Amino acid sequence: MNLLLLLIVPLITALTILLCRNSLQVKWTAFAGSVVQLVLALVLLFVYRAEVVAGNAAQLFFEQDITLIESLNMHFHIGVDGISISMLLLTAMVVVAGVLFSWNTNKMTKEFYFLLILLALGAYGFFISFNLLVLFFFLEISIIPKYLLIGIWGSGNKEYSANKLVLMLMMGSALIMVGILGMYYIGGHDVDLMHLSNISIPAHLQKILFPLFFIGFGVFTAFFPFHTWVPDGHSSAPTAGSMFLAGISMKLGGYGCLRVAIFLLPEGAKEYGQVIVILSSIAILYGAFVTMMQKDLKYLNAYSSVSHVGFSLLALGMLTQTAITGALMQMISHGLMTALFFAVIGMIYDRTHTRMVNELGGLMKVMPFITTVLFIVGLCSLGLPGLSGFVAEMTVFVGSWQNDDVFHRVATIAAAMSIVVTAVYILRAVGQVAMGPLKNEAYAHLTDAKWNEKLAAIILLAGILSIGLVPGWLNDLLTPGAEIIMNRITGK
Amino acid sequence: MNEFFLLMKSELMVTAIIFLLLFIKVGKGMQNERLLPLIQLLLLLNVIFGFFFNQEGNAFGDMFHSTPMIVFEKNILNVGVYLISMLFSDWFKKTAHLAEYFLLMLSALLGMFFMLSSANMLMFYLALELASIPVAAMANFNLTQKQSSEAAMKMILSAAFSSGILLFGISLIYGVTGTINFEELSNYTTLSPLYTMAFIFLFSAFAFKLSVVPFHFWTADVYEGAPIATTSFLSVISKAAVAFILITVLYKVFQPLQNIWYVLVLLLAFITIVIGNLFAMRQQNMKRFLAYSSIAQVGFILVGISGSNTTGISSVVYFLLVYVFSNLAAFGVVSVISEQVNKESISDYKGLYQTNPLLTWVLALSLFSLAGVPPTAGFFGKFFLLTAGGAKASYAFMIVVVLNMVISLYYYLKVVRAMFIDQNETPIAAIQISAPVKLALIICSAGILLIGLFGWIFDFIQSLN
Amino acid sequence: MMEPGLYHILFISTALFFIGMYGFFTRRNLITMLMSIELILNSVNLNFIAFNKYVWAGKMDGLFFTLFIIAIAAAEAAVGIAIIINLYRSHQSIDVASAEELKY
Amino acid sequence: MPNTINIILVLLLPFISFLLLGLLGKKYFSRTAGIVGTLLLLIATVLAMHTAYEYYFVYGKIEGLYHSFVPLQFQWLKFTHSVSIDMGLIIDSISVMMLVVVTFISLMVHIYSLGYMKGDPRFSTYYAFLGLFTFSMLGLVLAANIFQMYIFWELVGVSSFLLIGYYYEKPSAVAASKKAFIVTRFADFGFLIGILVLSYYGDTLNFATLIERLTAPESNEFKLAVSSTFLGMSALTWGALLVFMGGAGKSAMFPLHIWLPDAMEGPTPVSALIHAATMVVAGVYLVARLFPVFALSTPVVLEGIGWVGAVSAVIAAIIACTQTDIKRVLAYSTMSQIGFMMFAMGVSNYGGEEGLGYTASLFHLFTHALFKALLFLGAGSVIHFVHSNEMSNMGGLRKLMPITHLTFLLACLAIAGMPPLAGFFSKEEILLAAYQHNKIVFGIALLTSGLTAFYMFRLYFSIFWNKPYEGHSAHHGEGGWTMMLPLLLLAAGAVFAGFIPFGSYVSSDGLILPTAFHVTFSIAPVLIGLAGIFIAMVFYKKSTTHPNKIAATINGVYQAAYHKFYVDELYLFITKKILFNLIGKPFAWLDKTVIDGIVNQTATVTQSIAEGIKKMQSGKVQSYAIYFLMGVIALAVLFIYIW
Repeated sequence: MNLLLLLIVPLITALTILLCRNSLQVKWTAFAGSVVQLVLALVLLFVYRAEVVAGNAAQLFFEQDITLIESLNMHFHIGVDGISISMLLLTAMVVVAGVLFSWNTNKMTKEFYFLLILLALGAYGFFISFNLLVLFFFLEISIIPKYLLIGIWGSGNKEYSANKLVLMLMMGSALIMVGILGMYYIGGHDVDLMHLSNISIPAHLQKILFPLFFIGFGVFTAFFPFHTWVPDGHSSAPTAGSMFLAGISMKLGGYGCLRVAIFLLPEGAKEYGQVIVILSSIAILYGAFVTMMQKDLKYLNAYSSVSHVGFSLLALGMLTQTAITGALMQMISHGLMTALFFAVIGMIYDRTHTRMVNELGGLMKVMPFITTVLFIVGLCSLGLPGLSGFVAEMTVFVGSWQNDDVFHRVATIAAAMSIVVTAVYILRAVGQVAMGPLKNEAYAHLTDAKWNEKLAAIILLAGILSIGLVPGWLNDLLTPGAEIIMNRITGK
Repeated sequence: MNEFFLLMKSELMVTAIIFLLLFIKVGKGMQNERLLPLIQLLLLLNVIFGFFFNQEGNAFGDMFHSTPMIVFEKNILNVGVYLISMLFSDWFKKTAHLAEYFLLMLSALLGMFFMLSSANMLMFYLALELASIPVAAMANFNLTQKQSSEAAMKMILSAAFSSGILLFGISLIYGVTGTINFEELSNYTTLSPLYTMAFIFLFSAFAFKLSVVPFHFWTADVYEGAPIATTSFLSVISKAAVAFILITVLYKVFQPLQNIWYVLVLLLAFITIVIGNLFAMRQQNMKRFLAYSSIAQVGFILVGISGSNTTGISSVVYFLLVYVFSNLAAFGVVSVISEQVNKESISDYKGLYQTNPLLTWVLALSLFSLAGVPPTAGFFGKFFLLTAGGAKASYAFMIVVVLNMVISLYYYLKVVRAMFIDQNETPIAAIQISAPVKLALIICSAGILLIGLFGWIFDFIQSLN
Repeated sequence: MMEPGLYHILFISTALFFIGMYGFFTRRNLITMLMSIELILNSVNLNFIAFNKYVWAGKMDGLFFTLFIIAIAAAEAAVGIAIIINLYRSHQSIDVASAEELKY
Repeated sequence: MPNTINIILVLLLPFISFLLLGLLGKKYFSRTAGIVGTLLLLIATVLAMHTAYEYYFVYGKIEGLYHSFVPLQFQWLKFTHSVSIDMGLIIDSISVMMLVVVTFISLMVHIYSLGYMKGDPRFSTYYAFLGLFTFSMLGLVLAANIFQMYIFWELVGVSSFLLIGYYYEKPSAVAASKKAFIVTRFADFGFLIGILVLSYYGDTLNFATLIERLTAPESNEFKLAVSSTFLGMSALTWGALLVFMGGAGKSAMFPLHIWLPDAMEGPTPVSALIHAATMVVAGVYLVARLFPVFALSTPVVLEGIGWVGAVSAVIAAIIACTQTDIKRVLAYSTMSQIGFMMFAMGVSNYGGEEGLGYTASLFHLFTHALFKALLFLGAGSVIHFVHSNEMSNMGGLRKLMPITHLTFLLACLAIAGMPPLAGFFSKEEILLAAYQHNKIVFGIALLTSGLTAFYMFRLYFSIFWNKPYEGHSAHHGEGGWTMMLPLLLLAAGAVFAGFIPFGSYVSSDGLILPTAFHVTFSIAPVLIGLAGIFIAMVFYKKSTTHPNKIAATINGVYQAAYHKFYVDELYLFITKKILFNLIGKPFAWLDKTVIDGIVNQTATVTQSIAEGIKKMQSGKVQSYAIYFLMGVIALAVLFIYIW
């Protein structure tokens, strides 16, 4: 299967959108494009499975290597392994859902969907590219659309949030850029990931480069204490924007942390592993407690994202294979879950025009579907078995427990403690919003979800459940990649 | 004989056009409406011709020499001038002395060509003056505006001052080495304090022309006061020319002093980027804003130069190629707006997207390109500069430089935000864009978008040296 | 009476250079500033001549350079004065302090 | 060999009913949901009975030893090469016994609810939730893998959350459901860590292997687990302790019991199902499941379990004497009875005669399920009749609802341990075990059983005797046969279950445990019980002022007991004051001001620097030239002299 399709489809979609006449055409084009992309991703998954079953033990599948710049030895090197496929699936699902959820956008529709698709394009490119320059290129492509999405279609203190978000992300990518330049000269004028993963980088350089990469990508994935863009950005963004931010762009960071920082610089990872563990277990508890104090649903979900993403970073810091698998699972699960959560918040906001927990109540009566989804998402985020959150978190815990020293154990326990706090804030929020007597008689005649919202919610729920009920497939998908990374860490 | 002509073809072309214009001028003259298209046509021919019959070699007793790279650089300048002639048609149409203006501009261009080809201090000095004095006159071209003449005054005085410094340096060099020929100078390897001092005098003159901090102060004032056509000519064409020749001077002539000038360049690059950004942050006038931002850009060029390898050369050339398109596009939009509704302040741009989507997109693109955000070519330009610089510079330095990219993004976004996000009940009315301007803007945007994606362009430049 | 040597001349030229600088920094009148620049250029001329005569007698580059400098200086002065005249038209003064509205 | 299909069906039928009613209920089963659910569960019950019969009488016992079978096991999630979650079904004496209990009680509740919940707007949803709960409970019982058990453990928690919060428009119900979920969640956190510890050292998650490895003193896993210590306790001890924490949470053991009384906000049948018969004994079941580990490897923890049980038993009994909400009384009595089971476990040993406590505990679990469910359903009828939970609104109901009265009386006698009812046998065995093992616990137990008799009859008399009933008289009798039938069936159970020779089916080591019956020993408890009943009769048969007098005389104790010894207040203090005000608020502040502040400061600082240096651009061309010269000189100096 030709991976370029994954880039061409969004590109064509975006350009077609620019040619569309009215907003309806735009919406359908975007929808069609994203669905095609989702289908592609699924096809990719099955082709990959077929290959694996056929006994193809290659590290990368469907590789392509197009020379961009001879003299600087820059290659457009793309390929996929299980990890990137899972990420692509996540992205495709979130994109479809996002397109559907923003169906009733009527302000500058064309630009809106154009930017959405552009953002998606960046993500797709990022996940399949195995050359640092290309990777970085796609990473940065997806930044400016975020700025405009928040700035133009956002709400609340949007200019501030947009500025903060884009500047912090740019700060991160600046560090990454320096790291790439360093790699360029260390790797003998070649920044191909596979090439770099085969050379041995001197330890003292790894100690310099690792923080650059890890913090750089960490900023994208709300690595404590570089997380402050998350609450503001998410809360100001339009629904689809928040979904993309939480569901896709935070994953870019996590993926980068693993694929670039840890994979290429294992020595550095060992050096700073403990720091990461400390910071992220702080982030988990701290995020949970801060979440507990939030009144605004979007802020609540944003902070809980900080806490949840903390799990995957913690797992990355643990440097055991199970933990790494768990980290990836957590990323995917969190992506689906948070995207859906933001979607639900968006739906509620569209109807009640408030996101304040204490102004909502008893919505179960008027919008059963939405509140049910809200329930499921809430349960997923507090890690209920049968939903993706549980699988991911448990894998993380078991994986973290594998290294048997008190330090890591304590960190794990601290992290695990958050499942209680999570239960507290989720139940408070959900209970307040859905249960109890109807808060405001004006809500009495509100409508339940429309077809597009239902469809989108179902797509995401399908993802959540398919991971939660039969986690095996995801596990098989992620394990080989994690194993390769692990081998590089253990130096096998 | 033939190859002698071909060797100097660019210069001869420009000279020919100059004479043509002179004849037209001294003849019965011509209406701007008819003259301008003619000029644009001639310049277009000039651009096209520039790409054929390239010849390399020396002339005038090694005072003049030409290589493929130099020819390419000249072509970049040609393109730039052609774009200028298109972009500012509105203003050209209105101005009283169109022919003179182009006479001045083209003679400045001629000076730059000779400067690029010069292989001798004397030649270089003459070319430099030829390239700078007419610009001072061009800066004064809004004859009735106070600001314009103030700008011109500042320009000519500081230029003269800097050439005084330059000459003093050259004289000392002559005193130390007894030669003013680049070739011989590059073989002179014995370092002496006097020689170093001479070099620094010389270098600071370059820094002045490149508007490197702390020799940059004239820039902003002149840019703001001068007509936009002049400003863009200054900030794009002459800057590019000086950068090109600076590379030759540093890499070839002062090869022996490399250890010194490396540190010098790095130091100035650092100061320039930081100060340039800090000044650009609070600008409200678009022209002034672009002036300072271009100062910061120069800092990045210096980073590329500090690489002191072939990548350094080609990355700078590549960046300037991109820079021509990006910056000219920006100035083009600014001039269109200030010509039509005569507003130049960022706050006037609020809600521009509602009324003028095309202009807004072009301006946004160019700003992103200047900020170095993908997928624009500026991203690659910056990236290559840093790649070149990274060959020797330390991580700390690189981090500082790259973080400054973030600051620069901040103020570029200020404009973007004003145009796209900010609400404004009375935005600038929809503007009628004349055909040549539109064409030029489209060319620029295409350049911004495509140059980056065509990797072979960089390879081509690389292959030139 | 002794023949003045290279260093005397260099001393003079350097002095001239800095006098020119000083003039440029302190004078309020644009014309005077232009003249002080001429001083600078002339100091350079002196340098060239001196070097040519005392150090590199064989190489005439210095001499030629001087000639060209004189020529260019004239051109520069011409443009400069033109601009100053224009400035006078608009500002009704050739005081440098009168043209300071472009700042910050 | 066990019939796998049957067992799978037993597990899945309730789940099917959940899916069916949950997804399509609103549309298609709004009326018939109850019937559908009940029928499905009926099948499940029959199958469960059949399985039990086959296990106990056909294949289970091989030369006198009850084996445990794992008819089905498949890998669900692989953590490492050795540690993985293998979903499986375990069939052994206790799981089969639990199968019967759960399905039977659940069936009773299903039937009862047909009448009790008639006309409820969310009828189908209610049955869907019941189905979900039954499924989770059965899954918990059948779990062959400790992590699988944890999974269903959580599911049980959430379905109980849903059922308690069934009346979601009542704020008190919402609060109660949240409280229940969060408190048990906190316990589960311990459970989880315990699992991590045990699974790490046992290097497996399957019960069989885990127990085998962690009880064999010569196995490497055991050595490692014992040798590696943390805070002075061996990893194994920690593991066992934390696992028990989970059990204590679900079984509402002191001090994690606070959720149980509030949980009575749910519909009464739900309380009967979840908070009397099934879910709350999950903790006991967990201990029983891992009993070899507790008994052989960590006797310390087992000792602790015993004490926790005893304390809970007596405290709950004391509190129960003071409550006036009949369901709360029952809730506390449940807690107290589970305390009995727990300390029975605690005073037991592994194998042979020493294992009496184990058998007794599970026996009591069995009987208690029957009569406690009966009590709750009876109370349900009463509430259904009176429309109130308060004793003060009741009295003199014996004429109005005879069947309820009769069955309720039987249940009270049973729980009070009066011969020859079920409670008598099981409790007597427990006391015997306690007597043999630990005299203090025995004393406590004796006292508690006295108290039990007292408060149960306090309840009984004040409902059915005391003052004549002055509510509007019987408008709809005792509800239809659907509500009577379960009462009668359960009553039958409460009467006859005691005669089952339990020891010959369930014992710690799988061998038959002959349960002798000592008349001499059981005199004391019976007498104490009678005493309790008598006191209750004196106080509450007629409405007298004695109780208030007594209460006044021992006011302090009474108040303390009435306010449940202020445990709730303590928790409230911890959560509200400490978690929210001392941790949450400061963190939120920290995030807004410090961390976010730093980010914003960087921006403002740069801005101010920019403002600061703008004076350099003075507009004076001469000053520019001066800067120029300065620059040149500075560079010259730098590079000539310093560099």
